[in-house]
Amino acid sequence: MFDLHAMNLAFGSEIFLIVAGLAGVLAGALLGDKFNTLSFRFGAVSLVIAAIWVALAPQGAVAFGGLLATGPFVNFAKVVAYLSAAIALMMADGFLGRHGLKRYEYSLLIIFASVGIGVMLSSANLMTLYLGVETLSLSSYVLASFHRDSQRSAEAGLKYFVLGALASGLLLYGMSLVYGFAGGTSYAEIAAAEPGIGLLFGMVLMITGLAFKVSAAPMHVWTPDVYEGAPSPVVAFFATAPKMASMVVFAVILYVAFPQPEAFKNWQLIISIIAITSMLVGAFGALLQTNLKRLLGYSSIANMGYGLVAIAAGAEYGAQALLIFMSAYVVASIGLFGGVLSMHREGGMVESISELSGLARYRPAFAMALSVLIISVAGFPLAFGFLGKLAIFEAALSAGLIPLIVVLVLSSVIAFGYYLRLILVIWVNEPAAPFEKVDGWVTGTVFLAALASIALFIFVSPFSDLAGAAAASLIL
Amino acid sequence: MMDLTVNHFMALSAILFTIGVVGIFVNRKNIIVMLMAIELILLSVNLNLVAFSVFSGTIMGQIFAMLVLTVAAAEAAVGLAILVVYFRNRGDIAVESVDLMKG
Amino acid sequence: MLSDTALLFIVLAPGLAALIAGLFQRFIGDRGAMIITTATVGMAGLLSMIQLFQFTFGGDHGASTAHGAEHAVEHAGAHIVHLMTWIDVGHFKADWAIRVDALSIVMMAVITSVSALVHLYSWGYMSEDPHRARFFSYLSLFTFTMLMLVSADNFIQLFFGWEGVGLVSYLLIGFWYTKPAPNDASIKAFVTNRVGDFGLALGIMAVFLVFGSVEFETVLAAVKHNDVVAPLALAAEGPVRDVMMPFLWMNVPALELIGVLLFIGAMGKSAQFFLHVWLPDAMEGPTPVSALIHAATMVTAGVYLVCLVSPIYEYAPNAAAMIALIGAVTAIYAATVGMAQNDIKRVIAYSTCSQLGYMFFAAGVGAYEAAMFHLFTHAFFKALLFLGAGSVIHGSHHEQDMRRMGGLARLMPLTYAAMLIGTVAIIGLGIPHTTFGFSGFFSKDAIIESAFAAGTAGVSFSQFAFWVGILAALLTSFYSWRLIYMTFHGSRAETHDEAGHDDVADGHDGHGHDHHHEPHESPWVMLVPLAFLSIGAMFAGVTFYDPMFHHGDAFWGEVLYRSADNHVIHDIDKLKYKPEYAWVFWAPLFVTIIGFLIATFTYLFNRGVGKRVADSGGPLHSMFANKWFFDEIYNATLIRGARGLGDVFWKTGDKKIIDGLGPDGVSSLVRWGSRRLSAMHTGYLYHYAFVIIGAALIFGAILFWRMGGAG
Amino acid sequence: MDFPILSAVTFLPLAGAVLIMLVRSLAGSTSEDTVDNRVLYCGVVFSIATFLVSLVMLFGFDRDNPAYQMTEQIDWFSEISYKMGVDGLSVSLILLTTFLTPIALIASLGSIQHRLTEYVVAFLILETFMIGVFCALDLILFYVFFEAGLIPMFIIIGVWGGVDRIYASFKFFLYTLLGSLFMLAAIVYMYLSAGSSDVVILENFEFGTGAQTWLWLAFFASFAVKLPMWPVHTWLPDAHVQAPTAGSVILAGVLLKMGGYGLLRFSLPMFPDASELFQPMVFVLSVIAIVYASLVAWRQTDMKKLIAYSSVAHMGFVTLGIFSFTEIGVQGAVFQMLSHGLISGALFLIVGVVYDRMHTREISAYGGLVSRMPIYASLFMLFTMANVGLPGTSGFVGEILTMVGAFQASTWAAAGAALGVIFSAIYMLTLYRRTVFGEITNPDVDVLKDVNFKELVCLVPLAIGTLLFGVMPNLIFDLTRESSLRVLAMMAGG
Repeated sequence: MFDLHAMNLAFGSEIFLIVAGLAGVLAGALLGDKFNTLSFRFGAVSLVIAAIWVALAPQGAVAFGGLLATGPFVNFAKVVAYLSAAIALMMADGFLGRHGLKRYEYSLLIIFASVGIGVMLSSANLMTLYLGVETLSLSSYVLASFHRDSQRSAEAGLKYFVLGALASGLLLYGMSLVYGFAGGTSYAEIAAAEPGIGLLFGMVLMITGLAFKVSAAPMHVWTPDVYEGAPSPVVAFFATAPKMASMVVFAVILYVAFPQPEAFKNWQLIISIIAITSMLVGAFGALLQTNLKRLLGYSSIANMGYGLVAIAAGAEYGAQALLIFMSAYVVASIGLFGGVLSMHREGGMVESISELSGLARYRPAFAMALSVLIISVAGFPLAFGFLGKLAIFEAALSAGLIPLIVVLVLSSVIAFGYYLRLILVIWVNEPAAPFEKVDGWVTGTVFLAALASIALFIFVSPFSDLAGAAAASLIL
Repeated sequence: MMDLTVNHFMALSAILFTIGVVGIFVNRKNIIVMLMAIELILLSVNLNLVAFSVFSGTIMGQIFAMLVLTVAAAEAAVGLAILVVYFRNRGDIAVESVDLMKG
Repeated sequence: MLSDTALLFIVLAPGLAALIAGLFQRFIGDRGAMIITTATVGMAGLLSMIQLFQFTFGGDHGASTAHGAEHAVEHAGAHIVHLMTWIDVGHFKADWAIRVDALSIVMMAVITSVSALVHLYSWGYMSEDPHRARFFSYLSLFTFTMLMLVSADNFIQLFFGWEGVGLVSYLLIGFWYTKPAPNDASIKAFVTNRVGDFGLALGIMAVFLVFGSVEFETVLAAVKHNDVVAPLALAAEGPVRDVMMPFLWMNVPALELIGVLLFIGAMGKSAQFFLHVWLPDAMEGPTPVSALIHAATMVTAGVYLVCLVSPIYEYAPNAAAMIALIGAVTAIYAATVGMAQNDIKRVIAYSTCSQLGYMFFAAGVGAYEAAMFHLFTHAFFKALLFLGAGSVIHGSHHEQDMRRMGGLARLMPLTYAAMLIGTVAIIGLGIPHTTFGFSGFFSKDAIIESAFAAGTAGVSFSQFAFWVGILAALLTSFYSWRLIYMTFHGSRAETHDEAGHDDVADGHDGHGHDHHHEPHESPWVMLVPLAFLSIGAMFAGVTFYDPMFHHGDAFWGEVLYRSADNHVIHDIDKLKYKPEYAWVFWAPLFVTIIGFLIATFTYLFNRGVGKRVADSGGPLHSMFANKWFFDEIYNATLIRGARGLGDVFWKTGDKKIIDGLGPDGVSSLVRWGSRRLSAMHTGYLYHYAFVIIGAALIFGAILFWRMGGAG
Repeated sequence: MDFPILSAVTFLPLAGAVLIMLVRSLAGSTSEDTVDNRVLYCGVVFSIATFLVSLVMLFGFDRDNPAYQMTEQIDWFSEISYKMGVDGLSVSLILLTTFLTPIALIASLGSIQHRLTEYVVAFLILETFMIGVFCALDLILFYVFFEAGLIPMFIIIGVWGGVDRIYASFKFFLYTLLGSLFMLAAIVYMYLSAGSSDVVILENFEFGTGAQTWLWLAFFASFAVKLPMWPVHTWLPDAHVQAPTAGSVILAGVLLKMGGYGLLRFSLPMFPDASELFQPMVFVLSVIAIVYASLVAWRQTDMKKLIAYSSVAHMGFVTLGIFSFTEIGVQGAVFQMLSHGLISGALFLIVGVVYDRMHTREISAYGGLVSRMPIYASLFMLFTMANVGLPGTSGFVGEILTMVGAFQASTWAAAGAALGVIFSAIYMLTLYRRTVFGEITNPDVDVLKDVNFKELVCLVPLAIGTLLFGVMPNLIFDLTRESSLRVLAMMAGG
């Protein structure tokens, strides 16, 4: 009855992370502050091990009586999410140290958030989905206000919490309706149900809730504020692992639980609207921002819009595109937040775009790396992001979503307005006072991400094959 | 006396849900009220779940409701903790003062 | 015929000389440049003169009189030296080549001989100019391009020469580049010519479209034989004279279209009515240039072109009529304006314009021989007049206003003699039915007679042309003598004291040394060319009347083509001895004498009359003096219109509309949107919550609507 | 597999750029404001080496073979591959690129006074992308090169440009990007329909008429902006005015040609029906461009802006020729592109010569240059006349052939274009007259020195090219004949 092997395949990495997290709690209780420094390595190593754990058995399995079910598709996302969480964790080290926030709880929160990511990715049932989402969210709320002495951080946490709870409420209310009208909570049962108005209404509420989690407009409202207010390493985490996971979960729910033509027709419309809104809000919102983090917040909204285009294209066309696009986004994003974390000057961190002035003059290589990342996140050729956007184009065209393409093009051009402004500030403007060197993890991440963006652009073939295989498993 | 059907429960739940939701954005005074509104939303969900469970004869809804209760407790704890942090920083928990970041 | 090497030398050597003089002037110096160019062009002149005489009298030309006209057809095929392929795309083939036939032989002789004399003349005229090397380089370059024009074997090379001479003309008019007037004039000349080239280029395109070729041999042979041609597009296949072609909104016979378009080109180059405005202004250039380019050679290129494609005009009666009309109008128009000018060069310029009008209406009525003959003789006497005027100008320190001259005959006797010869040549002094007469007499009377003969045959506008020719002859005589009297006669004192003699402003060449105000005779290098040209002005007519005109069939062969219906030249002979037409032959002489008498009366005996007429400001005089207000009208309409349009396009079109609605407008719209959106992110939780709930409600509403309400 | 000559030509400049960057960073970053011309010399050496390699490529090219030659193919991902190959059309444009880049770099000597390393690197990278555009035989690859070139150009305008460089560079970039993103959508659609983005396969793939219409429009959106055609031309004057001299040379000389190249390579062969359908529209736009831009050029007071507008007019001839669908027109259009590359490049250099001395582009600040700079005046005259289309210069051949081609399709178009020829004389001669001729009124002009050796090195090759191709245009026609015929055959064959 209790198939250990299957359980290992489906949930092994999460169990490992839970154990690691609890061990961390224990270690923290025993070692106290002495654990603070070690905890970051500990957390990162645990996350990497979890990623390897997943990668070793990507085919996945069904466990807990169908409550959990994994496959290549979600496992792909898991690997990317765990790895990016690990990197985000390591990048936090120096920042938190400088701000006197270097506490082991941070690592543990990241680990538990990752557990949440794992659970929601593995879920095949509304209950497990809810549990995963809430695990991630509750950890995130705390992370957002982790800088306890900062008014902005506290406000970010508060906003995130209140709105997140509201969104959770919507999600949950939607789930309850779906349960009521489908007669079950497992995806299979929902997929088998007759898609009446009640079920669909539940579905719409769920979409609203999940859209909040991926910060798609108009449920994006928290994003700019939280990006601006929360500590930068936390935002680096927010922008990567949870985004990747939430988008994939979003896709899985819609593809697996609501495949009925009637449902598909409706959620495609809703998702398209959300995608269009996101693309436009992201593009317009960022244009006049002066705070780099806030700008990146809007940029992520736009990018989630692009990702939603892939989702709207349906499983057949969109799944692979979603994986490629989100991977490219995660790689570029983590690098860019590395850039944000490098904006250290005597007296503390700075966040204004103008502070980047003339970066190319005194740190040309670093400027080059950042430019590559900007180009990538903008979806411009020569970097991985372009292939992501290409995949989206492909998916949307295959599905015949012409209006989305048009908006995508327009939004890309507007978005380029602010990406170009970044490049302009970096390359053209006269230098401001130089930044101080920050720790190697941050700088290394920036270079590595830039290198990966280019390398994955040139040698994309194995990666896209992998994503293709992962996506194929979903279609079955 | 008329029979209670699932629709009645749904209606009640919807009303509770609406009150909760409206409580969040109509209330401009106190963040604590917002937390209560959130609890109200979760309650309405629980009512839904249990009602569906009873009327459809499946057990899942009740299990789900138990989980939601648990999570709601955790959520309340986290929420209050954040509120405390916020209060320590700002010395005030008026909703209208939460506008440090905007634009 | 000359050997190919000699031909190559004639055409290419001036180009080479120009190149050397232009590029290496620092190494060879002014004098070196002058020697090289003059020697080369002189050589070429000698060679082409030999060629002309051999061709005319040596009996070695294809259709020599000995063989009779019937053999002309076989021998009409021109001698062509292919140099290399120029353009070869699809059917569009154009070679660099030297093509020699009767036409080009005449043209080459005129060009090189006048050019050689002008080169020589310039030694004296430009002796104090600091940029002599450049000047001589330009002169030779001009010779080269003009020779390329007349020796082309296809329309494209012709176009090369056509625009090439335009370029050098532009450069030479603007030779004194520091002064505004020459600069304006040079641009005006180039642009007006471009307007003509607009027609020429379209004409060439039409030729290519219809014939599938731009080579003269192919095109003209097809017209002569009425071959069936298959146009590349637009028009249907058929015998070429019947091919109809759509052009813009019209559907016209292809040959008419081609004829008109080519003639527009000729109008530009030859300063015909409407496109004549540049020629008088071109007098801002140095006088030798005016003699060479704006009298003897370049401006006659239009006549050359019309004669060259004579087969086309033979079968395009309307186009030919247009030529006759425009030519006649130009002849009278320019003569009227010439009467009222005070600048010595402008008088001669308008005279040129008028004479070109003669040539055109001759060609228009079908007397191509007359046109070419007049072209030939005109080259000599008009160059003579210009160079004589140049001598006067040079002698009187760059004074050009005739009102400030007078009495120069005593001071410059040789120049005076030369000018007199030129004058009697241009007014066409000679006794009909005899061989006594100056050059102009033979050629101009030939034209007038042709027009009359054509009139009897009912050719359109030929009657008109005839009467215009007579009237213009009267005016020609008048203004020519007026020039002589104002310049050389009378006393100097009466005018010279008002000497606003702005030698300083004109002092480009520092011609301001000790013999300050005293006019003087020119040096011998300037007088020798005058002498040579005087010989031409006296004897070119009588020598070549028979071969070129009277028995022109043999000379020209099939080069100047006449259709079966065109008997103009023969008709002249028929009319010649009929007493009832005797007046036709005497009329030119008669009016010439009248003109002479009026001029003598008003400008020699009563020197004040002319001035009084001018000062009285009668409407007619003011119209003539102001060139019929052409410049003003063009300025007010075309130039101001185009300029205004440019401003509108730029400031309204580009900046306001395109940028305003396009990039700038969109970008400010986007910024506005961006600001609005930012403003919507108030930071307040309840607003955010409201947005989320609102979105959820809207999505729900969409769902209900899609599901058909409550269903 | 043969030696990958095309990749060599394409990536040699990039290799040079990387090398320069490495050496500079290893040598330790000296103060960026010291002008170290050695970097520039390095750049020149690399670009000349590229030119030599491209000559090798030319000699290996079989001009009688209409097919793509020297192809290289490496799988990239899915059905998309790194596929390079050239025909006569691309070879001629590659040579133009490799010829102009060293000249542009040499011209920068002394006029670029700061951040030389980055400058050279940007130029070399740009060269790689430009060559790549002409080599790519895969649509996606083409797009990558096509777009990637924007970034270095953006930097070049943005860093080394004039006062309003920011506005100009943004306008340039975003305008072009908007057009090309629509093209990207079209490319993806084609890829999905044909299952491949290989140009050869797509050339033989027949799209339905309706699809062709949309695809054609999407491609046209991109190429029309790039060319640029009226009314999407307004970015060009701004970009040109603000760009440094060398940037203008490359922009006018090569980047604009990508539009014409794209039309010939993709629009005509792949969407023959749509091309036919839109011919009247293109004709109208071309003629408007010619007349409109010429008139606007006349009214300019800024030398570079005038030449920029003249570029718009001259590119109108290119579209006119291409859409005449005749051999003469197409060959003429290709020739016009090459010729305009030389002439406009030279004209921008000519402006640069005096700009370096006087630091103003206002026409009214000049006048009387000929008195102090006679050699300069002669060269300026030559290029002025070439721009006016005087026979004997390359400008004439392109103009007359495109007009002859257009005449066969529409006499209106040819007449309109011929009208533009008149205007070109007006604005160019006015420019020349106001700058070069006349009295010296500005005391600064009075002390000017004539062109120096460096400037001669830049200008003389262009002058020679202009005259050589004017007298012997067949050198180019022989190269492009088979490709042009092939394009037309595909047009006709559907």
